[in-house]
Amino acid sequence: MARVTFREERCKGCELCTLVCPKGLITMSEHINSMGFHPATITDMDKCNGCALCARMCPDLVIEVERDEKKVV
Amino acid sequence: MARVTFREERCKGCELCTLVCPKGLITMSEHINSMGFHPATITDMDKCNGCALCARMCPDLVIEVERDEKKVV
Amino acid sequence: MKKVFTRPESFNDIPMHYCPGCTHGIIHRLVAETIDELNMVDRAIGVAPVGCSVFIYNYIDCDMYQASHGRAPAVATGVKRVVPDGVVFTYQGDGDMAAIGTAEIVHAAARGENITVIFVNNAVYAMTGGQMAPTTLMGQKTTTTPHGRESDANGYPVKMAEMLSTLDGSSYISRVSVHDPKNINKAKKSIKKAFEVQMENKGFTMVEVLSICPTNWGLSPKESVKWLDENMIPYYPLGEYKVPAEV
Amino acid sequence: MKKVFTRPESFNDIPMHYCPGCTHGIIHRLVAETIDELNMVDRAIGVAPVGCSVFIYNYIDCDMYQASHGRAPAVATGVKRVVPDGVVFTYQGDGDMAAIGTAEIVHAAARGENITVIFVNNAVYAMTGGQMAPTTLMGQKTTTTPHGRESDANGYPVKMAEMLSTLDGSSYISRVSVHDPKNINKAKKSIKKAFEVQMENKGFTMVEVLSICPTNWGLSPKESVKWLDENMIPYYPLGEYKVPAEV
Amino acid sequence: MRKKLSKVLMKGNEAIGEGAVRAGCRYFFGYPITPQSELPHYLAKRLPEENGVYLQSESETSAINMVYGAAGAGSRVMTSSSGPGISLMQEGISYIAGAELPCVIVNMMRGGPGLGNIAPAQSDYLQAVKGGGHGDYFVVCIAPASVQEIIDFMYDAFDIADKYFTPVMVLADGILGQMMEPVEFKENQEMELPEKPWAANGKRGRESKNIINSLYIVPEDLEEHNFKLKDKYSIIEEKEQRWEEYYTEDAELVLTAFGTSARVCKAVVDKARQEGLAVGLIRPIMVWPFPQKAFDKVIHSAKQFLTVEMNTGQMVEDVKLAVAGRRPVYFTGRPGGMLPIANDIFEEVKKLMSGGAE
Amino acid sequence: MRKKLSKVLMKGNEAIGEGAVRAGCRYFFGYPITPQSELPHYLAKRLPEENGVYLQSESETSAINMVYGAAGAGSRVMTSSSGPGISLMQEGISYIAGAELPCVIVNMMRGGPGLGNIAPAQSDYLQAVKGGGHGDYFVVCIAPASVQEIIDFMYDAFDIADKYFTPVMVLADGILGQMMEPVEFKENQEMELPEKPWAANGKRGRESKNIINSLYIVPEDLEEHNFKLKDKYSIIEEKEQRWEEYYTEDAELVLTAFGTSARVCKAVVDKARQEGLAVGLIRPIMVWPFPQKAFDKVIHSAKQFLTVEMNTGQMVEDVKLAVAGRRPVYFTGRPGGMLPIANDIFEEVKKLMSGGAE
Amino acid sequence: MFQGILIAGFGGQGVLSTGQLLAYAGMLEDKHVAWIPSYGPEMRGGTANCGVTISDIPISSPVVTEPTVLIAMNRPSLEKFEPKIVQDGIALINSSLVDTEVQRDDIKSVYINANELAEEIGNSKIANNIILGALVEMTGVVSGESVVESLKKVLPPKRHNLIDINREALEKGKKLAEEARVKTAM
Amino acid sequence: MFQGILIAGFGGQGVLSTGQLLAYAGMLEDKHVAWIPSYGPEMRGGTANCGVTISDIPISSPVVTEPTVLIAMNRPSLEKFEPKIVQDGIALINSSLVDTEVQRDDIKSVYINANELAEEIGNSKIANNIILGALVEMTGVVSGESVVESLKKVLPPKRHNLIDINREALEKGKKLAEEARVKTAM
Ligand SMILES: Cc1ncc(C[n+]2csc(CCOP(=O)(O)OP(=O)(O)O)c2C)c(N)n1
Ligand SMILES: Cc1ncc(C[n+]2csc(CCOP(=O)(O)OP(=O)(O)O)c2C)c(N)n1
Ligand code: SF4
Ligand code: SF4
Ligand code: SF4
Ligand code: SF4
Repeated sequence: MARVTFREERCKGCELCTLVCPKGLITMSEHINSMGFHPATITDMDKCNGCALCARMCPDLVIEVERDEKKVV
Repeated sequence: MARVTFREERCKGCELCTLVCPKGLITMSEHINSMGFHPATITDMDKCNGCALCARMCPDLVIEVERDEKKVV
Repeated sequence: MKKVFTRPESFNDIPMHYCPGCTHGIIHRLVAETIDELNMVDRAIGVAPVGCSVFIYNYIDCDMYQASHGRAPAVATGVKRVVPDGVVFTYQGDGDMAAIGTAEIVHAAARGENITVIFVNNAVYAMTGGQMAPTTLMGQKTTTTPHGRESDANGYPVKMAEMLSTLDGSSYISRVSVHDPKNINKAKKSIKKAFEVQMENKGFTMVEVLSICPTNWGLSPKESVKWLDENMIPYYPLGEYKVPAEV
Repeated sequence: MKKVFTRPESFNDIPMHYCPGCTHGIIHRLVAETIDELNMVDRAIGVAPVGCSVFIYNYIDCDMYQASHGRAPAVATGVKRVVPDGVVFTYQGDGDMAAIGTAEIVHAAARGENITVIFVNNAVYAMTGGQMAPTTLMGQKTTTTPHGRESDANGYPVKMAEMLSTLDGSSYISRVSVHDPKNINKAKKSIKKAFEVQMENKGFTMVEVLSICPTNWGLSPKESVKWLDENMIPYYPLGEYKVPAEV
Repeated sequence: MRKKLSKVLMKGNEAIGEGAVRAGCRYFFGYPITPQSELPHYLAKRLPEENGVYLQSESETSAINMVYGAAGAGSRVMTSSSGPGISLMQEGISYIAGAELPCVIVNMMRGGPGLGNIAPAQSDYLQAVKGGGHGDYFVVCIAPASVQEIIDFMYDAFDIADKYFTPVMVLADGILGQMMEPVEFKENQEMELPEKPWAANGKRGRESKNIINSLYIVPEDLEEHNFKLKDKYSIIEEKEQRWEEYYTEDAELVLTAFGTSARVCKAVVDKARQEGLAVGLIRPIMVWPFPQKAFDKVIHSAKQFLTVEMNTGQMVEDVKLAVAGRRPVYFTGRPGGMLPIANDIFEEVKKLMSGGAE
Repeated sequence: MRKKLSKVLMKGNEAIGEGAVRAGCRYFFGYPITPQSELPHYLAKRLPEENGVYLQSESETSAINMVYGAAGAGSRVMTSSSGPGISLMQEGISYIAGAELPCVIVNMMRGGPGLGNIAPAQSDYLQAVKGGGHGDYFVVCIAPASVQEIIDFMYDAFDIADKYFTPVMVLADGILGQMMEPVEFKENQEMELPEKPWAANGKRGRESKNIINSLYIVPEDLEEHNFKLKDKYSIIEEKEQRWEEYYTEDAELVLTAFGTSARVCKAVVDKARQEGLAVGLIRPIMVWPFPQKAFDKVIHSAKQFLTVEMNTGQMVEDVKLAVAGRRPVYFTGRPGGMLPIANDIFEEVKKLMSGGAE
Repeated sequence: MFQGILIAGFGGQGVLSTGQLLAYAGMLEDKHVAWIPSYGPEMRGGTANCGVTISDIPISSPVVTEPTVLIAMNRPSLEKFEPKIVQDGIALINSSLVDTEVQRDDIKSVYINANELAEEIGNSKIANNIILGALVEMTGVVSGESVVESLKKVLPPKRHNLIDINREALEKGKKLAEEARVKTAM
Repeated sequence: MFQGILIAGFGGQGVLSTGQLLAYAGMLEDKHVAWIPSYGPEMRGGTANCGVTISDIPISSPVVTEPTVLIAMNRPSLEKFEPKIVQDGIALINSSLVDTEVQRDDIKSVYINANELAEEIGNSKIANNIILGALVEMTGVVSGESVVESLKKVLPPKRHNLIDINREALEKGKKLAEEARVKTAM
């Protein structure tokens, strides 16, 4: 079990995270944030395996990832 | 037959020419020139083969070398 | 649940001024992660360049200098000579380091100055509006090469990692990229190694990091990472160019 | 009888200001001989450095510039861009070119600027009183390395020929010496080749010439040529480092 | 050349570029810096159209030395930068002045000292007019105040450079570079550029070689050279003072300002005149040579002077020197990229005119 | 430390080195140039004896930036050069002033402009005191006139730098560097160097990090910083004026000169007094801040001023500003490495005193 | 006639080019015009603004420190510049990105949710021109035709296909201004 | 007592160190002294000169523009500086390298073929000190003992073996000056 959280107001809508999620879980929201960007969001949290590739790719530290202890490799 | 001429007033007495003359013909004069240096001179012009190594080595173009036409290689 | 990814401790929690997708942010983070892991935030002293990354002094939580354009290696030298047990690094762009700062970087390397240089190569002068950099690729269009870089007028791109490797004073030199997570991991390892070599007083260390500039490349961030992969890496091969004997 | 050695036509008949035995004089002469042989005194434009050889502008009978310290390659670039059919050369010492002028020489080479650089490496700053140069050998005593050059304080000598050869814009790069007639002949050939490559617009050319400085080495001229042979050549190997395809 | 347009909306930076090209400049060497980047962008496109050369140097130090080479070779040549970059050129400018070469240097001023910021300022006045480099020399220094003036003055800049064998600086605050105004171009005459027999561009049959040089190793020779330069500067000081007078005939309070500050001051004068206050403006167009004559001319009616600058007080020294203690000279300024505000200056003016100063 | 010597014959350049070491300076970064080379030679030997660092940089540009780093790290640090090299440092000096770092910069002046020559001159006065770099800033500027003064003033230079967070320049003509005079050293007290909690030398438990910086991207912030600097400069101008008066009490003609020119002028004053002429000398010891107070003090008796410099007229502007039109100010100078000759000046003095000027 | 117009927002919102368009239109009508930009160090996302002066007589000072009209494209711009507007001046607010209201009551304020309207019309990039349409309607500083004419000069030929949609945006703004009935007499 | 002494010659002739020796001797006698060198860009062979001021009272100007004594070690030096010597001043000429004569008759001139004499004594490097010996004898500006004392301070210990030969040179110069009977009263 894993959880990704997006700090929406920091997202600049660059879409790099969408590029690297191996499961294609991340999409851009319809709405805009206070900076005028469409922020990234995760569609199906259940499918997330907590690989954190999205977070590592995000230049703006928008994404935090948590994962079940046992799954840690 | 060859002739070396030293332009004495230009000689700085560095002795580099003496180092390279294959026949050891060049020595330094006793007297000093107007710049206060002991100028180089040739002891035995007859032995000179006009190789011009001294002239090529001299940093101050003190030496001119002439040689019999026929000896030109 | 356990956090598997979160902000490094030595990375201040403030928004960064970079354009959307700009990988300067990733590279900053890798430096901060290294500072955390080597437990050296108290000894680390950073020198910021003039360029888009000038404000790195606000983002990383160690003592910092803002250096004049290109002179970060000289500033770092001054610092390191006064604080020999400090872990001193510069962070410089390709205009800053490979153009105006050429003499300073060459001689910091020649002196074997015990500093670490993070050299961000994005193939343009970004902050000033996308002019040609020494690292701009042949044919690349910039605001000062409107028809693409041509060798007659502008010569050839400079390969800093290769050039600095010829100097006896340089100790660890590598080139990495941050255009995908795999390369980000490698970049991280290399940056860490560079700092470790510095901490063992083995001489000058530099990591060249290929980075994107969507704004001045006129591409989206997604297109940019692809462009980097397809165009920059062939000209700027990744890898370790110089490694000290026993590291 | 026929003159087998006399002053080159393009070499002015005035006494030179150099110290006894200083090989700057020989190198000047080789440049003048080349100008004569390539019949280009009317197209040749020289740029003098700041250093002992600053007065070369008085000695060689072509148009000349006196450049600010280290910037001769930039001055030469300005000239060459305005006078593309000129044969433009700089004459620079190791302080001038390998220290303060590092950025200028690297980027003239990177640009593939069609100029010829005669780089006189005498392992010291001579004109200012024998201070350490970037090219000073390890252990060599100078007025600013009273106990000999040490790597901790001063790093390692810079090998310019090797470094500039890594740049794509450089075309012909060699290192020669003038400490005996055999090497003088080779030096002459190399200088001539460099000019020829320039005249064919093949890019940046440089000949590094090892030279003696008896005054600041504290040796007689005779001892100096020996010292060069035994100490400099092992560290600075002679030879052609880069040659364009069909020359 | 491009076809003549009746009126074009143009950025100041681009106007410098176009003005230079029209004045016969075919060579530009420079290094990017805000707020002048549009100038290199413009010339990178424009110069090749005229078979000219745009070359981006590796630094400002290098740029000014390329200019030295290109000027020595006889071309009309220009470089451009802002504060930090201009500082890096000081050695080179000193060499150019010493070797008496003509060229044009643009300083699009920003906030300082140090990295400062990229906002418009007039912080480099003293550097420009007092000789920021070493040695006894001056640089002719033109300060335009509108985009149209930029176009017009570029001709003068190159002509004066050639006439007096001297570097000419175009000293503008960043606003001028960034702003757009409509400009008109003169009919494009064929330029007659002066012959330069002294240029070192290859002997090509010339009797004797040409040498471009600033080294005079014998003190007697350098002294002679210094005095020769000084004489030249005296002639320039006599002949090339230039200024604009704006309602000065009867002005009791004379504002002095250049560039954008002067534009703001004009608004102040307008306002003052509307309210019946005898306020005028001397706007130096040349800041070196400084328009001493303008001050001598107004001194009969002027009771006091107020200098307005975008800095903490630099030109005010020259105003004091020009006024030479005859009247009080006051100063007000906004440094750091801030702009003087017409209303604030007007308040200051009213205070001064009611005798309330200091 | 070396054992105390009662009197030592020392070159000025070496005295700068020894004076600096005694003032607690442990770091020197510099690039060779005539006529100051004996200073690096001396320190290359001397600093390692004190566990200090002598580092020869690849250029003056680099040297001043190393100074920036070392000063920011809290050390007492110095660099040194002459004309061309000082020009190359202007950007760096502006950064140091902007970041408010203390350091000492020596300019051993030679002939200019350009490469000029290596003979002694006072050709960089305006550059030194008017801000040769970009932006609104000043550099405190001390002008010694003897080798003993060099030793004494080095303490002051470093103290003032630390006290006001400012670069201090030692402005000397080449003669001072080259000449030898006997000097006495003060007893070697243990120096108490000031704490520098602002230094960026690693946090080491400090609550918050230190940043050395001159960038203020928001114009409002830079304006505030500029005004803060201006306030500091006003305090320095008020508190740190320094000069020597030589027979000025009743002087009708007041000579003004600094450094070696002042030494020559003293001989002129001696001669004039011997002949009964009321001639005196104001010798600015600080040339920035300029000793305005000295001029206000002598204005009651002074009928005219004569400024003597080894250039074509630079400090004379500051004399004019100080005199502010109250009396005529004349100038005489020898540029290019030539020395003013006491007899010549004396002739000038006699002419002026008999009303024969200009 | 004298207008000093300040257009302020994020970098990348196109405030600078909108100002240029306006200045160009003024020039076409043979008015005196000046355009002055101001922006931060960020290439994207920072603040940016420009001042446009349009006048019947020569412009003394081209610097707009006291705007007669403010276009605020985001919240920080409104906060920063609202106090500087002249009495009886105009504030045009992009309410898509500004969720606060004007505090002063001595100026006229119009709120336009330009981003949403632009997307409705079919191109998010024309938000500025909706507001520009309102400005033209309210001030009469230039005619709507001149703005369209300028578009033709400013846009490169290959993008002339965008002219129609821009015209639509200007019309939309004009209509909104009429509706708001805050036309200034001038 | 005031002497402004100018010592001039080629670089490499040791004129600078001779001047230093003299200044040092003055300092040992607690006089006020100053030494100022001047040289060209050449490391060897160019012109070089130095001025030495020795005085009982503090030295106003240390610059020797009008020497009381000139030592001319080569011909250009004599030509350049002869006109500057004060009236009744002294010119000491190294006639080994100067083949011209002094033109002025308002100064005292002494010719010493110092190079030859030095080689006679056995070391060509002591030529200067022969002339220095004459100067000391003629002016009394310092005592001969002080000069020898200075030598001990100036020479590094390992070269103290040279002191004797230098003393001999000074003596030689003194004798020559006596012979020339041109001792100035002072
Ligand atoms: C002396 C000087 N010259 C020029 C500039 C202007 N300038 C600021 S950043 C920059 C280049 C930045 O390019 P780069 O180093 O590649 O960094 P990037 O912005 O691409 O990250 C330049 C030329 C300056 N501030 N100072
Ligand atoms: C900007 C500047 N810095 C320093 C100097 C002083 N300077 C003159 S020549 C020189 C070094 C010369 O050494 P090198 O280039 O090796 O030539 P060499 O004299 O050995 O032939 C220096 C540092 C100068 N003239 N200008
Ligand atoms: S953690 Fe991995 S799987 Fe989950 S959203 Fe991020 S990239 Fe996708
Ligand atoms: S990578 Fe970061 S900034 Fe970019 S879209 Fe994803 S969350 Fe947003
Ligand atoms: S301009 Fe380029 S390098 Fe600079 S912040 Fe934007 S994307 Fe990054
Ligand atoms: S100092 Fe050295 S390099 Fe210079 S002229 Fe003398 S021997 Fe030659």
